[in-house]
Amino acid sequence: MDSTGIRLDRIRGPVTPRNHSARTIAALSGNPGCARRAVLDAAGVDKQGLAAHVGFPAMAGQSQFAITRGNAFEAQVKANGCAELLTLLREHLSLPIREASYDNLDEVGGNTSREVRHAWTRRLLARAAQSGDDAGTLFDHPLLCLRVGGRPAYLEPDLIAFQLSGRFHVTEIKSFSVIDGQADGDKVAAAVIQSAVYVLAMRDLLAEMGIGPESVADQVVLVCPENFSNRPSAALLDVRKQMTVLRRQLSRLRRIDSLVDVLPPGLTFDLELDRAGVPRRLPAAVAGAVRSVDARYAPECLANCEMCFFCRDEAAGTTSALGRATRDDLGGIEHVATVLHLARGAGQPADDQAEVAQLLRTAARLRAECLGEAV
Amino acid sequence: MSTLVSLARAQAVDVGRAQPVATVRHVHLSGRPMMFVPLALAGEACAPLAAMVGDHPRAPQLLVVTQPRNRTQRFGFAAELADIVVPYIEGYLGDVEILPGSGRREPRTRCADAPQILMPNRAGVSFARLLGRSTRFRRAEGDYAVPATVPVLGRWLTFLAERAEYPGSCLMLAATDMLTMHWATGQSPVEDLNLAALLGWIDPPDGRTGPEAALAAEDPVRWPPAGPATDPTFDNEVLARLIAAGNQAAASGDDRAERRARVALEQALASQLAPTWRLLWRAADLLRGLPPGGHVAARWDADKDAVTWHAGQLRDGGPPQPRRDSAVTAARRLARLERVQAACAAQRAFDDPLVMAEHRLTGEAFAGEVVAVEPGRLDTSGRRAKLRPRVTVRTWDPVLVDEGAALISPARPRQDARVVSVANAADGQPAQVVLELAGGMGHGRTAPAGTIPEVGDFDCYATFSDGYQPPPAFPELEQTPWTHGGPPVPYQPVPYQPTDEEAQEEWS
Amino acid sequence: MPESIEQLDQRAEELRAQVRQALLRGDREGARALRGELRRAERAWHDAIELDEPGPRAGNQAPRGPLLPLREQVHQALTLLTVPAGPRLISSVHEALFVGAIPAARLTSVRRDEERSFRTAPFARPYYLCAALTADLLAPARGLLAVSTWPMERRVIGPLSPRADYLTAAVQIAKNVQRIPMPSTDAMRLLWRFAVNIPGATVEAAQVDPAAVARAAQSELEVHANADTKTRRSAAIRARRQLDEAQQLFGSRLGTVLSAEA
Amino acid sequence: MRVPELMPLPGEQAMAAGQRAEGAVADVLAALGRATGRGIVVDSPPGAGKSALVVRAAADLATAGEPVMVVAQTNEQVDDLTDRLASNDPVLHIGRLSAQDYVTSPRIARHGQVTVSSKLASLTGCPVVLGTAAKWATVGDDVSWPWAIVDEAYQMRSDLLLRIAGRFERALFVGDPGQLDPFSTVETERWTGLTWDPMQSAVAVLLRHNPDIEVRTLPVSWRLPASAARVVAEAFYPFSGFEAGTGPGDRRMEFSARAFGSSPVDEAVEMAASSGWALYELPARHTLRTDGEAVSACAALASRVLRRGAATWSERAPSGAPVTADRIAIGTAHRDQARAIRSALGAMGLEGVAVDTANRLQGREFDVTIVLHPLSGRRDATAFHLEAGRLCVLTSRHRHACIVVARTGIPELLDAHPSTEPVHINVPAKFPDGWEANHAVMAHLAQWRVRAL
Repeated sequence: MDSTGIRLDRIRGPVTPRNHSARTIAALSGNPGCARRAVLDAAGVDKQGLAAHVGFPAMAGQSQFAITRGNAFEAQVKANGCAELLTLLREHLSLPIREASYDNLDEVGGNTSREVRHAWTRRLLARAAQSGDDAGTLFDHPLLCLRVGGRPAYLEPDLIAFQLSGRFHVTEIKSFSVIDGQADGDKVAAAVIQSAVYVLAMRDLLAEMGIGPESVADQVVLVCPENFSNRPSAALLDVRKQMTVLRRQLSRLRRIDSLVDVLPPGLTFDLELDRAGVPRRLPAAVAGAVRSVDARYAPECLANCEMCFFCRDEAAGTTSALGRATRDDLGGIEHVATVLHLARGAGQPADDQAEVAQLLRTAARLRAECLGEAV
Repeated sequence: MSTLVSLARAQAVDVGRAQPVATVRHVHLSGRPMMFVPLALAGEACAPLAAMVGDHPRAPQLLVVTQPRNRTQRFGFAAELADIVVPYIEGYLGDVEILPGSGRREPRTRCADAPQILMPNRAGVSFARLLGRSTRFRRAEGDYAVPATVPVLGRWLTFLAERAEYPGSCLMLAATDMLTMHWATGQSPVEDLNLAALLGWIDPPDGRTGPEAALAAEDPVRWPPAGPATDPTFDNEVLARLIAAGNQAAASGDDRAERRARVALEQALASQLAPTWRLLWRAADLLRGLPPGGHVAARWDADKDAVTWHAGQLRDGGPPQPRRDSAVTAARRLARLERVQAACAAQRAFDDPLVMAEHRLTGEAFAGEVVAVEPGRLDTSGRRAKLRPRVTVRTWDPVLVDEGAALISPARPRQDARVVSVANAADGQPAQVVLELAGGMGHGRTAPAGTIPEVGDFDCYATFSDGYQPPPAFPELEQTPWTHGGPPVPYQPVPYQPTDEEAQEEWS
Repeated sequence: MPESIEQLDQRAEELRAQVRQALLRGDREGARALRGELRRAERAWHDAIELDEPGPRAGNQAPRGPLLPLREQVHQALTLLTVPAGPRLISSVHEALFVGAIPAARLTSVRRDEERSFRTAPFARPYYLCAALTADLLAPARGLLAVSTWPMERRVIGPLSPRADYLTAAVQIAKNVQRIPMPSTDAMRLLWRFAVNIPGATVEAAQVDPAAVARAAQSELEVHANADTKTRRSAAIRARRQLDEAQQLFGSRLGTVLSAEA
Repeated sequence: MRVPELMPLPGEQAMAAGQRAEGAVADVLAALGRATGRGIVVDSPPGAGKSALVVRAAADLATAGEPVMVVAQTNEQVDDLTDRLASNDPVLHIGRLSAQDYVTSPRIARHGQVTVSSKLASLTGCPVVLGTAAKWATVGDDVSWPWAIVDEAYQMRSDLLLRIAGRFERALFVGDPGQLDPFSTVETERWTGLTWDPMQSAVAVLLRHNPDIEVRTLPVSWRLPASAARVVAEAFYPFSGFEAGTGPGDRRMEFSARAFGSSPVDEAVEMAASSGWALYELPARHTLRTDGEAVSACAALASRVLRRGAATWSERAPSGAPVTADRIAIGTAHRDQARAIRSALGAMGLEGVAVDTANRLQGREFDVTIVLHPLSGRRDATAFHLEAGRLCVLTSRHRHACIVVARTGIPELLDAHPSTEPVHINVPAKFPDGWEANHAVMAHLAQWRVRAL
């Protein structure tokens, strides 16, 4: 293992690393400017546990109703050899009638280990790609693998459809509704970027066997319930844009060493778990370690990162904590205190702040004037 | 957002309490608003779980769905809701006011006052929109018939949610929007979406600072989310068991157990709704504390017109609102939205110096002391002399208007002020602007007092106005051109076609 | 002295809050412990209620049980379908075309029970509810039930088999619905649910004609039949050659070995 | 990509390209003659002879006896076309449909053959009538024209097309797909996914309802120099692409006055003169939009170009022409930035330099442009600042040189940009993506960097 790898292991401590999933890879594009998150993810640190230990647990989980609904919808669409899915692919994406074969890659003869499933997936997909016709159409839960920051990340698309205009099409089944042709833009975005991860992984897998990228479509099939029913509907979505972004972020992750090199030597987020898995290390010490890696907090983190409450607390008193737009309005000045200092017109502003100071003074004067306060 | 509001946020952080960003109330508040706090089942498009609704703070009505995935119960909920909301709305359609005709316009009647439904947040408003969408096409006869009131509720909810898209309309409002329009907190807009946290900043309980109150408000156990989404730990630890218990009781046929289960569920859901219910009324009270802005009544009149029109549609048996806008409807609506938005923004600035200050800061307006006035100045360039008084204003505001620009003073909206000359601020001296006034001064040789400013007045001039623009002409629906897909197929009511899943929703 | 119902109720309430707080703290251990306490409190509350409200319960009739033992019902459904099927399909077929619904949940354990009884006394029963086997590895196919008396060709599942069997099932259901003079809404709904997923099976979304469904299913079936039977036949031969009796019924677990060389 | 790999000798390229361009135009006119289908869309990259095409098409149709209505977006553009059309054919009767308050500009007044009126009725008999889309929308649709030519169709909003489309049977839509999309002050997702979403461009709505309409591209930019064509084509026209009408040697820019000593400003203008590009880079800093240093840098660069007596040699001016103030533009993202730069120029006593936002510089052409980079001094990028069309307009107005003024750190800013925009079903993905295009342009500019002191 290279020196960076060793560094990252040290940072994580003697616990098995959290492997990336499609969701975490997708999250790389959520706040790529955040060094803290980059390091934590690269080292495979359990952010949930870390956040809880330093006293800022992330919001707890998902509602079981949502989970049930999600599983039930997927099961329904895939029931009886994907009967409903086939109907969709035939009607909307003109899949030939004869293309109806179905392979379940959930397990291999009762074996569900990731390595075995991945090997089996490779075998079937390769055969399909090379021998083309009647070598498989629907591949249920194939297990793909993408190397992220040197570690394998196992990825499990809901389904991959082949022979859809002669190419593999990644198919995502989501249980949020499409109502009169519209769905929640953020949920679709999440689905699309996840699918983009699968497309990348698919292309890598086939490339190893000398099969070109064109054999995997850069359009993915999104299957969602229609309106208020459970009737599935399908839509084709273009993932080219998301793939460019992901490629760039993945390549930056490969350059993680530049981030790691500037970290204090001996830095570690090890919680020193005892046999029972209870953290023994002083939270204060851990928090200190976390603080030594710069974060780039924005309120959007609250929806996207397990560390958000810690970082928000740390960001108290900065303009970043008030949101990107506010910080922008305040001329990018970092601290609220500075803003108010300049607004009061106290002292000479540094010349790189002269303009902002001017603006803020006027703003303060106007507010005081309108609120009948003394300037 | 503007720098002025952002500064207010910074000040709020400093003081530990929200800061005003308005000096008057920019929304109409009904004397008898109806509060509507809905909860929905996680993971579903629009599965009502419960709601607290009513027009009196001490008399909330609790609606509960014991089997949120059961479609019949879903429409049962809609029916119960309709029995509360529809009468409330129709209560306003009775007494009307007569508007005298003006010019070509006929005299007409419209409802003297209009209903107002207040919801905790925007998510609540879109829930109302979805509930409207899921009910307005249902029919009272045939298979899967629903009570006749259900489609009526659906059409009203759809109407109200659509109106909520128009800036300045107050028929259906989200409390968080109302509050952030008047106060800036020391947290981010994202966090302002939490009604409890937002009110924590604006009006913290005694002995608490805004940030403390806001932080406390983020504990979903003490401050249940304002909905429609519930807190996952509530779903998993409380709701799931209670629903399951209900099922068992029902299956066992044990009436008492069934009753017990229902009561338990109602209690649990009420505990999730009650705090928000109280917050909603508190939000309304806080806003009542502010005097209404000058144009608020005029905008409310527009709302009354809209209600009257929609009531007419229902009375005349018009079709329910279509699923999506047609090409022509969409273009018309966009034009209306753009006009209303511009007018509303101008009105708010004209009504409220603190809002105007945002424009003064960006140079779209300026204000200052009138230092010289020529009330009798005549413009003799034309054939006959015209009264064109000039005023000189000194201001410390950034002046970015060019010579010849046409300005409006909120004090005299019917009067044009043309910029004659601008002397920018320099070495400690304020800027000086000379303006030439036209209109709104009668026909005398000199301007009567009060029709123009006097020396020493504090006067304001803006580059924008809320002047009326005529609506653009669009083709008729059936004239939709080939570039836009041609005329749409006219609406025919089709008997409701439920899918197998809709008819009997069964999840394992 | 025992706590009053109110006290017990209140304690349960507090414990629920504490469980949630623990979860929000990220303290799963604590939550688990508290949950235990909560369950005890709830039980105590429940018992207290029972004591409080003695006497026979109003409107409490014995939940109506199935007329046949479970395996018989499953056998009925499968025999009608003539192809391997999953719990959901089996139970909805039984509900639609026989008397009484089979809770799909109860079917999950059937195969294990049958296998146990077979291993203790092989072929003691006229038939067993057994597994369908995957054509490639001859392993038990996930979630499918079959009948031991069926020919092996019918019990092995190749890539095209799920579709082929779906169509066969459609034909069978259609024929049975045709025989019934006044088919129940359940029956029609079941048929309709098949029809919408078979090209040309639905005249218009409104109603379904059993004959039409059978015809449509049959014609798509012909598209897949050859390829499917070919796979199944060869797999069946392998199965008979390679597997012992028990394995032939309940599948082999050699998946690991086979896939290792994959 | 139609970008020649081998750089031909001066002049050669122009000839070769000339033939290709002429061929493309001829095809379009032929297609109009055949009048297959309901119309045709012509994509025109920056300076590819869009107006020339419009003028020729209008003249052709008119002479073929087909009355034609010409639609442009601004009075400026309408007058421009009217003037060209009149000069092109002195006998053609031309109607200039105008608003009541329109003041006839001198360049129109000088053509006797042009009738100006706000009433369509008083223009009957004119085989060609030109007007703004807004004006056309107000005339009654009792008269229907066999042909319409819609200019700057990519900047026209779908709802405006809806209002005029009833007036014509067939149409030629001409525009530059790389420039800014039309926008609305209203933020709503109400119409997303609808094929007739009123917020999209006229061309978008047209093509979504008439997929059979053929789309052609003008292959040659006569404005952009060889130094700019490829980078602009690759960054903003990834699919169609285009080539420069002139070869590397065909244009040059020189200064009569030599610099006193050497300053970064001189270095920048000289580099721009010789290479066609310069990135004038200010030290990294988060600033207000009206970044004082950036503003004065823009002004200083403009004044230096003028004061040093820049002159250009090109196919248009073989014997050289001075770069006068009106041949220089300074482009910004925001109005307040333009205003600040104007006053900075005023303070230096410089008149006549066009200083404006990207929106207002669309469709215009200069010798030298100075660009205040939309992302300069920002901490976070927004969709507005990333919009590909904005940067495309700013970097494709020049015939000779483009100088970009920016704070250090834009590539880092782009890398740190969260890509979390919502995605919508039934909405075609927009290409090129602004984030990507910005990366591409910065990568190109990196080699022409001049650090300010």
